[in-house]
Amino acid sequence: MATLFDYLLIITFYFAAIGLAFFFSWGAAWVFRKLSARLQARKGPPAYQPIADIIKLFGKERFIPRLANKFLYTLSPLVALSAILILSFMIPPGTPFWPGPLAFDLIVILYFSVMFSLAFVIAGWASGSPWGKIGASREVAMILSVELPLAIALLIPSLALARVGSGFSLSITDVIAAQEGIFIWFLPNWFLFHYPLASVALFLALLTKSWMRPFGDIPEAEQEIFAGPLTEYGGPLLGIFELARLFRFYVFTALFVDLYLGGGDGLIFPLNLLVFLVKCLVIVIIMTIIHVASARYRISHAFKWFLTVCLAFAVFSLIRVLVGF
Amino acid sequence: MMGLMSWARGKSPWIAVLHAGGCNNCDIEVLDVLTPRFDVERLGVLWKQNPRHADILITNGCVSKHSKVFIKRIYDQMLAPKKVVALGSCACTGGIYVEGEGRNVEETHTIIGGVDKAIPVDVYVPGCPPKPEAIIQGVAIAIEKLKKGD
Amino acid sequence: MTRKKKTEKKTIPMQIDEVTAPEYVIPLGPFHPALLEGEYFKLKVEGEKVLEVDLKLGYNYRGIMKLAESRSYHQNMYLFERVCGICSAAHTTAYSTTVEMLGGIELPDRARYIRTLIAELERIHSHLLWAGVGMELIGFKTLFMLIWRDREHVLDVLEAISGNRQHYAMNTIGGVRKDIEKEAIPKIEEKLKVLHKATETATKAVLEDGGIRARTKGIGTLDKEIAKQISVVGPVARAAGIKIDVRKDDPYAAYDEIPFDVITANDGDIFSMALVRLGELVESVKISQYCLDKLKTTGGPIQAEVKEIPPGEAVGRVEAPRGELMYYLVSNGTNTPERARVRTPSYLNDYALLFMLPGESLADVPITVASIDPCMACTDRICTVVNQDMRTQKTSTIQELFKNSR
Amino acid sequence: MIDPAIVIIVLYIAAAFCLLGKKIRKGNDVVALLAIGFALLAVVLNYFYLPLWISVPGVFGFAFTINGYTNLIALIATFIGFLVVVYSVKYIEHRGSSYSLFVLLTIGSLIGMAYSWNLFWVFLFAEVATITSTFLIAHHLKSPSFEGGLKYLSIQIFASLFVVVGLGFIYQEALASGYSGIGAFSIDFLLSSGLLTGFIGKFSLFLIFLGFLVKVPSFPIHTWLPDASTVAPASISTLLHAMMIKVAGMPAFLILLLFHSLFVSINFWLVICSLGILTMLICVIIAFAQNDLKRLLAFDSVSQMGYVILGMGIGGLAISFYDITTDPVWLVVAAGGITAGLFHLLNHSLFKSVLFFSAGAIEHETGTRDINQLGGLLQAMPKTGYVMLIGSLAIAGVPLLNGFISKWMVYNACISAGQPVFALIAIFTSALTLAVFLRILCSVFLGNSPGTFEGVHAAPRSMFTPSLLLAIGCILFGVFPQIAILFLILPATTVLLPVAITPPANPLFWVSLDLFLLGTLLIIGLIIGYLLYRIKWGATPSEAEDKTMPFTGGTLKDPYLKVEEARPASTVFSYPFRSLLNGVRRSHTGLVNMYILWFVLFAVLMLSLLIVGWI
Repeated sequence: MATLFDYLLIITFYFAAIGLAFFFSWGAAWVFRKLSARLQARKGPPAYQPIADIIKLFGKERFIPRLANKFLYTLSPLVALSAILILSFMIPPGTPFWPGPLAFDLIVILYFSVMFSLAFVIAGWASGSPWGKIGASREVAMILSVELPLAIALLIPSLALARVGSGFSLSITDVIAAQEGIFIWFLPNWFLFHYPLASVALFLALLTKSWMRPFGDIPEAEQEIFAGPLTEYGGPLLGIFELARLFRFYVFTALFVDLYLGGGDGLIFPLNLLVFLVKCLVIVIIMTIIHVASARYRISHAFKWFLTVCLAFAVFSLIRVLVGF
Repeated sequence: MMGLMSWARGKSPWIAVLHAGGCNNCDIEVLDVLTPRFDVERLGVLWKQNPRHADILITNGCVSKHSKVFIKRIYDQMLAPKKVVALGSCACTGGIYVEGEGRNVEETHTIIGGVDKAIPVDVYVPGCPPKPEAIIQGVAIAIEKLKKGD
Repeated sequence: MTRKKKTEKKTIPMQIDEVTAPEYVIPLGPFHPALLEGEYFKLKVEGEKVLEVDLKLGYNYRGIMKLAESRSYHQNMYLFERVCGICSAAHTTAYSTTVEMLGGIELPDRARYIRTLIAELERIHSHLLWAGVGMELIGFKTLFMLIWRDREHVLDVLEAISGNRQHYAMNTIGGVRKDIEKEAIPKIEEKLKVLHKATETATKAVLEDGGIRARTKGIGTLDKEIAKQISVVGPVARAAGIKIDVRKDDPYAAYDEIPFDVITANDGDIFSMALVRLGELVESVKISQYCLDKLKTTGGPIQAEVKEIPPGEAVGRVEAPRGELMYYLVSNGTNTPERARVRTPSYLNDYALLFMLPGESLADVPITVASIDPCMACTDRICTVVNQDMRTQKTSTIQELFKNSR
Repeated sequence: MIDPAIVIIVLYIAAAFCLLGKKIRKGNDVVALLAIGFALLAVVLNYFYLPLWISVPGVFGFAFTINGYTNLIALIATFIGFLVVVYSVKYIEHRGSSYSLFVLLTIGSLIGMAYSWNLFWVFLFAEVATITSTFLIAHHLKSPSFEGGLKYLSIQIFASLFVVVGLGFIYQEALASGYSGIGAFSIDFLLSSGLLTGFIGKFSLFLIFLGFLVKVPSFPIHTWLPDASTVAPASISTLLHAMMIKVAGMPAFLILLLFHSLFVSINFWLVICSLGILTMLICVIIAFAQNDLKRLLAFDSVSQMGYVILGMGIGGLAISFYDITTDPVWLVVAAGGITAGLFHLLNHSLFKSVLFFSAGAIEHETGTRDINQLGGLLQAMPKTGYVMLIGSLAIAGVPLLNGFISKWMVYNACISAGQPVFALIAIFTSALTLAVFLRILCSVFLGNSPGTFEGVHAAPRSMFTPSLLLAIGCILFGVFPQIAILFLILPATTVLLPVAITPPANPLFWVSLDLFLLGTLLIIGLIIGYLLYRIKWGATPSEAEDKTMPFTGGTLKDPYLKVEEARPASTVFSYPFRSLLNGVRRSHTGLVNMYILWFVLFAVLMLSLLIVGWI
């Protein structure tokens, strides 16, 4: 059993992790907006923009729609924030070491990411707006389409641990630790090189989870259904949602970097964090470019894409892991 | 604390564009303002076509008897603090579609005048249509008013 | 158009339920990101599939035709310019053409070329606007930005010619108000080259991008037969394979001497409409270039002398960016028209939506609505409510429409 | 300890009293509550192995045994039975004496079945429970009720034919070896005497397995459960789903796991696991299409039993194919798989009772079960709504609720056993389950009221309290799963495992996450969000008439749109599966002949696989 000291240590680390995640996400959000503006031949906003938006939202009036369920309407943004904070704590910043009696099980991470999306679904329905409900339905459909390739691609590094040499483990820290060293020639021992197709599947799933086009913004397509689940939200509650969504820049990129890009590459402390953050930033930039260079597809396209191509990629890699070629 | 909030409000005005009725031209000029040559995202302006999210309602066109109700409703559904910019001559006075001079317009059988007949207006930007630069200036004045809160 | 299958009576009570989604209603408008103007679609939806469409207009009704009866011919020029902000030059061209027909006024050559040039530049600006907004509506914000960046060039040209970015106020009865100076022409030609390149890039992007293809091909298809029956005009008709164009069929201004192609496509879906509009962009640039060349050589006045307008009536037709625009004027010999009637292209094309929307997914409604390039400012001069149940009364509604449109 | 025989006799006698009480309806309730209360007390006392021994010698031929496994099953049966009786007080309004009579008889027989350690008695009690519960299913005395009841009865009787044949084979073996009497069916005797060896033993056990698998139920023979529980009163549906299928279905796995030495083929266990996978996946997809609330819950129940089958299958795989006495890794897998299956069994009876009780309350108050007609009930029945929210989230496997823990253990078991494909399909099923339950939540509780439920008020206390208790249990086992695993599940697992669980091989290892700490962090996050929300930043609210009305784009009033009309329906969720569903729909004809044909085909397939020697 953990002692009280352990608990305090973990809570300290929790705050440190969300601090790191917050500042990285702020920077990444600015890079996202600036880069997409530059690619669209615009100037783009200044660096404080993402945070100014959120602070401004907190300064607006508090408001609850008449048809909304007050309790769930207020609770769901808080749940979204709480879930993404836990996720940003659970996904270590590139280090195999992470404190306390928590083994960061990949299945738990998967479930918390679903919980994060679930908050949006409940929000859409609880707000009593027809647009919110359509957005929530689309969000559920997106969860369903993404879930299977995401789960497979998420578990492949953990299943492959046995092949790399260490034993079976679902813990994300073990996955990071297994990627140290050299694969062939000069290539590092990243799972990206072992299972490129699975990494593509995971990348697309995470792209979608972080509301990036071509599929990610279907649930809140503003030209079709205003803001989807968030249509009836405004003021501080929208601010909390936006704050929670800001963390996506850290959480989903860090997950990819930890699982397929070797985290911090086993370097010593300040260096591995730096390497990790640079990798995350590169992923953010790639995501931004894809986001900017694509149209929004329909939800049936998303289904077709994820449950055929992406799933095929993931299953092919899974067969490789299981059969071992 | 209030200083921070005032700063944030000034740096992040989200706009919604409401076409009250008219020739649709000011609408296009507002979109122009968003596009690369003028790019108001530099000033933090985002086009949120959702009154719950928007801070500044840019209205254009004259108010007809038919559209008055929905303009009022859209304005009501915005959350405080909020400011309204009346864009174009029609939104300021009713423009060419009404009889009369200046603010002393007479209603025709359909048009009741400028946007201020339906909702309170904070900034007037005349012109048919106003130049993009004028629109940006109008928004900037609205931002100054927004900074003060209510 | 979808006729829902009647569920057969279940004889076995313990069977699994049939998979049906209950129908519900979604209000699209009058304030919606997909619609820049006030119009209202009441969509009856099953799941995300649109079953029925009910269209209500009139938010924009300004009583222009009533106002026109109390204003003089010259005042009306400014009034009719403000029927619609996007195709303002088409409206004034149509109006002045009609008045000129009434008064029997012959246009000077230079005025004809300038009028054509303005009309074509406006078509370029309108089609680029459409392309940009269409891209925005399928979520391709980047292309929206880039197309609108290029559209600024044509606005520059128009500003250089007329002094205003929109509402150029160039046309007047019997000619045009401002001349284009010789020194300005090379600059305009430069801009036209930029535009030519830009249109080609835009065409390439739209034709080759997989996302745009997936979102537009086979969506919002308008059958050729239905298109003929409901008499759609402009690019919507041409996309369905009907080769109509007032510029060719009933030339006005300088179109009788300018060689150009009428672009048509076959499928009648949104992709075809995009094809037609993008093809017309290239043609418009060519026509503009032709006009500029002629302007270099043609001299003379830009306005004819205007005498009194004799009593009578006249119908003028013009190909606006959205299709055939028709003006009907009755003169009683005074300086105000007795009666003015405007029939705009969107008025006909809007009705096509009731055939294009049913069966499409909710996600495709914005782009389908935008595909006909509806201009409510044009349409809502008269207050008409088209309210139809598509599934039950198809034929009778068309007759009703004809009755309404008379 | 109190001899289970006493419990059963008390329940049977109380049932007989209920026959007398045709005039005194209140008396029925009192008698039933007293009897079931006594039974609960006795079962709990047995659970702690109190040294006090009360027994009636001779009755039932010493059929019973008290060990960890029987305790767990009996506890589930009695506790849920108790709540069912409490719930029925207000729920069943116009009942004759027969309702209490048959409820008590069914619960009594199921308790007997839970404690029986003798295949013959297991079979006999199962038959009694089947027949008495048929009357309960047909309680409403209407044409569909009779149809559902008869469908249930005929499939069950057909299934028990297999059990009879299997028992016959065993008895023949016993006679051949010189044993006779009912004692020959005692599990302990069969295990110790080595009577069942060779093909005949395997074949007869497999027949019994098939007979009980119908009651679990597994995929191709699941059809009776939704049909029966749709027509039955909600309390009886709860009884079916939370007790019946567990108590009556578990002997199937009991015999497989205890006689694992007969089933050493890896194919056999993979077939069992695949049955679990098919059950969970296909039935959850069918559940998508259901518009009847109870039918949806019933199909989902079948799907959840798939997890149990999968957990048991993985456990059996490890026991029979690997040497778990020497290899601690496979001991963990074996213990983990069985623990996960049993824990999910327990959890499923908790949350499925919550859901059925709530569904019953909804039907009781509104008079309809059609999901598309219900709406906005969270305003009218908030308590039921929030309890059902907890139940739904638990069944969907949201972290910090009990469903998550048991599903997580099932995944862990599959992955450790080297079968990650099963785990991945199970994870996908979990996402589908979430979507199914979001559909219920969203359209029944959230959303707009269609306006026809004006007079609906909260359910009576006796109908709400049982579900509240169970919902609290869901949260408790979600945050502190150690309690349930250590005190309830592990003793049962020990009975089913051939070797003792040594400390390093404790399946608690898999609950590697300190869930209490996780809960703390979650609450810290909620507090951060709440503080951000509550801080006064100085914005004066605007006053306007239409401010709080839903934003529809400007239209609100009648000529354009009634807000009530704009209620997007929940079946939006089902559109991706429509073509698949319509295929499944054609196969579920609703004809009992077809269903029995499926059963026969399935049995023939399995038996021929067995005879060929592939499994």
